[in-house]
Amino acid sequence: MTTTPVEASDNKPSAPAVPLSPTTGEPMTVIARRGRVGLWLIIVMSVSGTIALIISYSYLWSLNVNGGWAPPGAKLTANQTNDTIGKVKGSFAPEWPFWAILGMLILATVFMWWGYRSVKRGNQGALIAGSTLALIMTLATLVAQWIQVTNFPFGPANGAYASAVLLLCASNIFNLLLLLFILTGIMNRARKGLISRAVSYQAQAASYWMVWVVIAFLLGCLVTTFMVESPNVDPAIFGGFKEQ
Amino acid sequence: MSSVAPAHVHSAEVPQPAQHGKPGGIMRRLNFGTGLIGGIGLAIIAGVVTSQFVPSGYASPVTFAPMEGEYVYLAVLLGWVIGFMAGMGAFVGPIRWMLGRESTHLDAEYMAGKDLGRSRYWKYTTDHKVVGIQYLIVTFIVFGFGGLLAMLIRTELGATWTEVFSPAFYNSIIGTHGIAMIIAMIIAVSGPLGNFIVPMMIGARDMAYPRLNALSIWLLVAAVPCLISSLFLGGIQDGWSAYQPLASQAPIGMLGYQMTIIVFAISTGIASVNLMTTILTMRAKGMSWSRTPIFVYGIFAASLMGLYAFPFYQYSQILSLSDRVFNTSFFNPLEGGSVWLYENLFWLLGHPEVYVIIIPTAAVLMEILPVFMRKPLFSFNFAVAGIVGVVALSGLVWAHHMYMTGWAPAVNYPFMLSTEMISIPVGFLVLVVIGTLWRGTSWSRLPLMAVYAVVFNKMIGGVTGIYLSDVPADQYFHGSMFVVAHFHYMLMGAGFFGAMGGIAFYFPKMTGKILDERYGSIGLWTVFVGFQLTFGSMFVAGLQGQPRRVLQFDEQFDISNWISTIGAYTIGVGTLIFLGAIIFSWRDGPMVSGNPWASKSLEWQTPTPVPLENFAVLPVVTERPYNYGVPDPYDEELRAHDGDELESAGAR
Amino acid sequence: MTMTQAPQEQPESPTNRPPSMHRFKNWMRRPYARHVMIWTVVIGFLLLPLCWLLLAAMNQTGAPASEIMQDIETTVFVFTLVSIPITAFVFAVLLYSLIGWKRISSDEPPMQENPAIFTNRIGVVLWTVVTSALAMFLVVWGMIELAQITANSYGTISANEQPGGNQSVIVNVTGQQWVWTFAYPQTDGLVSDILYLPVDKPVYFNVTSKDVIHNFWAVELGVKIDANPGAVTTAGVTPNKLGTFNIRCAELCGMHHAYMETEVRVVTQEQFDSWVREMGGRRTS
Amino acid sequence: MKKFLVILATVLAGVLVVGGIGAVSSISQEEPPVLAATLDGTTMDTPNNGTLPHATLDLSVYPNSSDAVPPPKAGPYESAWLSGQPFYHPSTTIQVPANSVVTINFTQYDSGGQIYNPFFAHVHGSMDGTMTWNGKSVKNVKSDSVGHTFTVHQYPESSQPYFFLSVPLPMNAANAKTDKAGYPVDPQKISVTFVTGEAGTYVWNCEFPCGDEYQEFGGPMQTRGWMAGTFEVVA
Repeated sequence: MTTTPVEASDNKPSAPAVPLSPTTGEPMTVIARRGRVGLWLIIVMSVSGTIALIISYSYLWSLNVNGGWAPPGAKLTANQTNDTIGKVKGSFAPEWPFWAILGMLILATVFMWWGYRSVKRGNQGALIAGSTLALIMTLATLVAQWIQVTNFPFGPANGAYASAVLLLCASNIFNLLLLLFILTGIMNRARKGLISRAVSYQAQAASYWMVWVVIAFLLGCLVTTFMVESPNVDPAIFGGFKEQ
Repeated sequence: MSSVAPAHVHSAEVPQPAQHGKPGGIMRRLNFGTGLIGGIGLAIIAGVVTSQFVPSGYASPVTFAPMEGEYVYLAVLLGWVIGFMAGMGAFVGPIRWMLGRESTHLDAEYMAGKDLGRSRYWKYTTDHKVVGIQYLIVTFIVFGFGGLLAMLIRTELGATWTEVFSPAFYNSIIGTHGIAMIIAMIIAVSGPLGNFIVPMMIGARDMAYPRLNALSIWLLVAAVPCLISSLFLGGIQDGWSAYQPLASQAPIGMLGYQMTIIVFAISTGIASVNLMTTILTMRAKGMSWSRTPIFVYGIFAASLMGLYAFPFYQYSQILSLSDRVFNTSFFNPLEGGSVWLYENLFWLLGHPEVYVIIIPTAAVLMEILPVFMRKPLFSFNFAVAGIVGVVALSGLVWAHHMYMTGWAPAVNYPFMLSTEMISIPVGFLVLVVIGTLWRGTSWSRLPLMAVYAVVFNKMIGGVTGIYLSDVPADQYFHGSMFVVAHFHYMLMGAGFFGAMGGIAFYFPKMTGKILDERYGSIGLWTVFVGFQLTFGSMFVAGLQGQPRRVLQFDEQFDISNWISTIGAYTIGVGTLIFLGAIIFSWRDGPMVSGNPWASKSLEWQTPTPVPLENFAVLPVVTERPYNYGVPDPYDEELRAHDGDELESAGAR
Repeated sequence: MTMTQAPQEQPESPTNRPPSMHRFKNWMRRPYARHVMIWTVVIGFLLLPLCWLLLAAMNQTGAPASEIMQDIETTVFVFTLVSIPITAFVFAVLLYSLIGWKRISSDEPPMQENPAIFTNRIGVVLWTVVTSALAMFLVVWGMIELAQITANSYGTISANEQPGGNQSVIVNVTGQQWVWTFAYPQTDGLVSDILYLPVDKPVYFNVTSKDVIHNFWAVELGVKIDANPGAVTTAGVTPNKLGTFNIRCAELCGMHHAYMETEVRVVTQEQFDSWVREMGGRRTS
Repeated sequence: MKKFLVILATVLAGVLVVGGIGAVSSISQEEPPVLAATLDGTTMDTPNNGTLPHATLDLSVYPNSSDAVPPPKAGPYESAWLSGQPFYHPSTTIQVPANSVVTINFTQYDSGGQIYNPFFAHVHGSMDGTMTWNGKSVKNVKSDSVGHTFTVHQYPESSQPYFFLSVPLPMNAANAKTDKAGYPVDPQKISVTFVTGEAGTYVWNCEFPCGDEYQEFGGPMQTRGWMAGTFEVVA
């Protein structure tokens, strides 16, 4: 493969119509394209993880091994071979908090999108306002999520449903913490003018990422709303055989 | 920020943000030493604090297990990872970004290790060449660790008359050997060569995300001690697959495994994103997909598979961890958990991961072949088609590891179909190799010899693979030594030999020295002979019906196990010879020119040692790769189809 | 395989294009083509004994002792036979490129360049067709054999519709760290640590585990199924050979996994009945 | 020449490292000392093997170690997290003479409960299918009142005779009167008599869930020297 010494176009000393990256000297458009590709790939990775969670939830829901899906208070079909667990409280979690949390996150996403849209039209202040509002809203969502987790009518040791729901909430909390970090960064950079009409790809990336997080939350809401009672009413009994 | 003088980057005037302090800022003070201090310090603090909070002798209400050790070990592991990364300076970049402080060109140059000499290998360096070397060293370490355990395993199995180790310890060394070797083989090619070579191969100055590049390698470094430490705390007594619920019976060493996998999965995911973005967006001008070398395709495919597959593995371990620590019941059948859930999650990674290992190796071989045969790669499109086919099918075959679990007997039919379909794209790759060998005068150097070894092993591994892909035959072979022999032929026979070839091939570019031909070859062929002995006779043991992961067995298996052990020791010696050759050549081998193999591809056009940003001027690609060779003389004779002069010409 | 060096770069006029058979003859005139073909045949015949050696290794301890094991062995035999040609050809090319075509071992890069064969339509198509055909054959064969084995092992019959009574034996296999126990529900709760089976009579296994995953492997009978906690898996077999065979655990199950072995004793119906009577005093429950 | 030396040094270093680590880890985890059944000179008639010499062996099961009863030393690290777990005393590496009648006297100090598999609440493989529990001869104990079991099973060598022995050791009541070390003052005394065949090596373990982790089958249940060991029949 031969190489001809031609000055490649990505670093012509031309007048920077688009600003250049201070570190590598490439035009910000190139950096932005790179950033978009990377964002999509990271979203692919996150999708895989979320799917793993959803698979776990629905698989356990469909099997109801040893009748252990439902929290004890909700339904006592199983022959509880292991009574060492203190099963004091127990029932399925109410659905509405999931949707409420989803709604709050959607609101935050809308704020962020509004900021991004307006900075593309050159309205720097709107981006600062939007990202700040989104940040506050995300914080509120985190608090709400925490309240929900602490008020579940079951503990982690109360069967498969409890485990699956709690882990969904844990991944939500992780996502929200990540969002807090991202939005703080966006807010600061917007204030410093590092995100401007010319260079707005980071705001764009944050907005798209928030959309994906909303979708992840939505998946959680769907399974926790429409997959509650296990369809398997005659589950396998641990360690024993059916009567012939 | 226009007040600051603009920097000149590749003859471009670049306005700079304000420079805070010296270039690099706090990174000037951080290196591996501070990483160790931070890691160990935070680990100790976390451990002590946790042991204060947990009431001594506190046992889990569910399993009666004494939980203090678990909590302390978990805290220590977390403290180690976080503290180490903090000490390395992994959090400096993100925090700067969050505070909105742009780094300048000088910062970037410092981070890339400009004029830092040797010490840049011990820092959070963003230069892809440094990261490549670091990956190489880590690969050696992990591989050596796994190999050591392999020797112990074969010692136990060779001493058929006694138990050299206690059964529990034996189980823990097979598990640790398994996962250590899997990690080593996953990074063996994609790590060193993927990071060092790929950017040069596509004519880029660095990776797309240099900081993420450094993050991936140092996360890997942080993961290794977690794995090794587990061996001293009861170990991984469950095989590398750590099937639940057996894994939840293991001692606290299990936490080390789970933490290793969680961290390693993050590291691999980041590296995959980085490599894929680099390949997608930073190929040189004129390097269309048809002009992209096959190795780039291989790395891209491996990264893609790692990207979508590793999260499943990671989550399987996260669920196990929460089962262990928080008494959740994902895998505890008493409380509604399912063992099949773990198997599915695990093998959703488990099979793509095999191709994550094999595809880059095969791609390296296809890079090596044309150079040493002085011949174009035979049917480039078929090579690409093969890789694409493997990637497409890799996600659809996981359940062939679960034929005998009875989780859904009906799906054995479709999974048998998809699994045996994979032999077609793999066959493409074989065709490309033998087509390139066809009518070539081979320049017999070490890398090419590795190619022969790999193709031989891969044929055996592939053919035995079709027995296992077939449910009726698998009903006998599943869980027997036959399986062990098969995947060693695939992963080690292709992965390890391919890595040897690839490292020998790129050694001049990476170190400026040439790998000693004589002793390198001796090492390679010693390993090859030992390999055939070890795993050839392991096939026999499997056919006779020896289950895997046993330390005592009927004496009908004795002979084949003795042969295996002798072969394993041979492999060990051969590997050490190869390692010795590397050490010697690296320290004081002869210097060589930038392109000792007279290769035509882009990475060899750079000077050696490679300057900081590879290319002063970015190259423009005007040809397809592998334009070696001369017009085929036989074409003429075909046109004048006259048989007699063929004899004379045919002798060539 | 990569047959003729067809000049697809500059297509000729159809008039002077030789017929394909003639071109094949031309091609076979080339020494290396002949040699590779000959070597392929030779290596193929050298590999041929494997078909029987594999079975010999599998039959060391008295297999096959059932229809299922017979099917398995047939499959192994056929797969070996089918995969020999391709393997032999690849090995032949490897060997010939090491020995047959010229080999240079200078330290300097060789100046001599080789024919630039970028691709070869006929060879590629031929290879694809052959390998795909082989793969297809293997799939079809596997499907048929699998269906047959499923039928022979009564895999489709779930635990509660297995025929009890006299025409079959039902065995509830319990895997447990690290002992197998076999319960005979037809015999009023008789449980044993050794599996006794009457010859030539359908046997239905219901397999489960009391703790971790085990794998119930009756080696010479060709029965293998996981014993999963919290699930009952079914298998079956009709032993057709008297004798004592091995039962092993084929899934790592903890410290004494290696020692989780027992025997299956296939006896005549009379011996089986008398064994049941003799064990009658050893009732559980 | 220098090349060769470097290579040689590498190989030797590697071999030394592997050998050293192997040796250390092998020595550091040898089995507990052998506990052999002593022939007491008497003979005993057996139903189908005629008259054979008779040997006896004493084993105790303690719920936890104390000053009076030191914990077993097994492996380099086990005892760290197995303290407070039940174990067989004085050793788990058991040797009995071949072709003889062996009587093992168990003293069981531990409490107990429900066993998973009632099969192991029965005596298997003893001379007449019974054992002696506090003086009276029984075939089984209630499956909800088992303390431990002593279950010897096959070693994967087809050349040696099949051997299976399982003895349930009944539990002490939770409210049993205990001495100052915390052990019941009148523990359960079980003795079982069985006939050994030709020489062979076997393993034994407890089948009652008395460990920790999942199904209480981790910890001591999976550690030689505590609730599992080897059982050798020597000629």
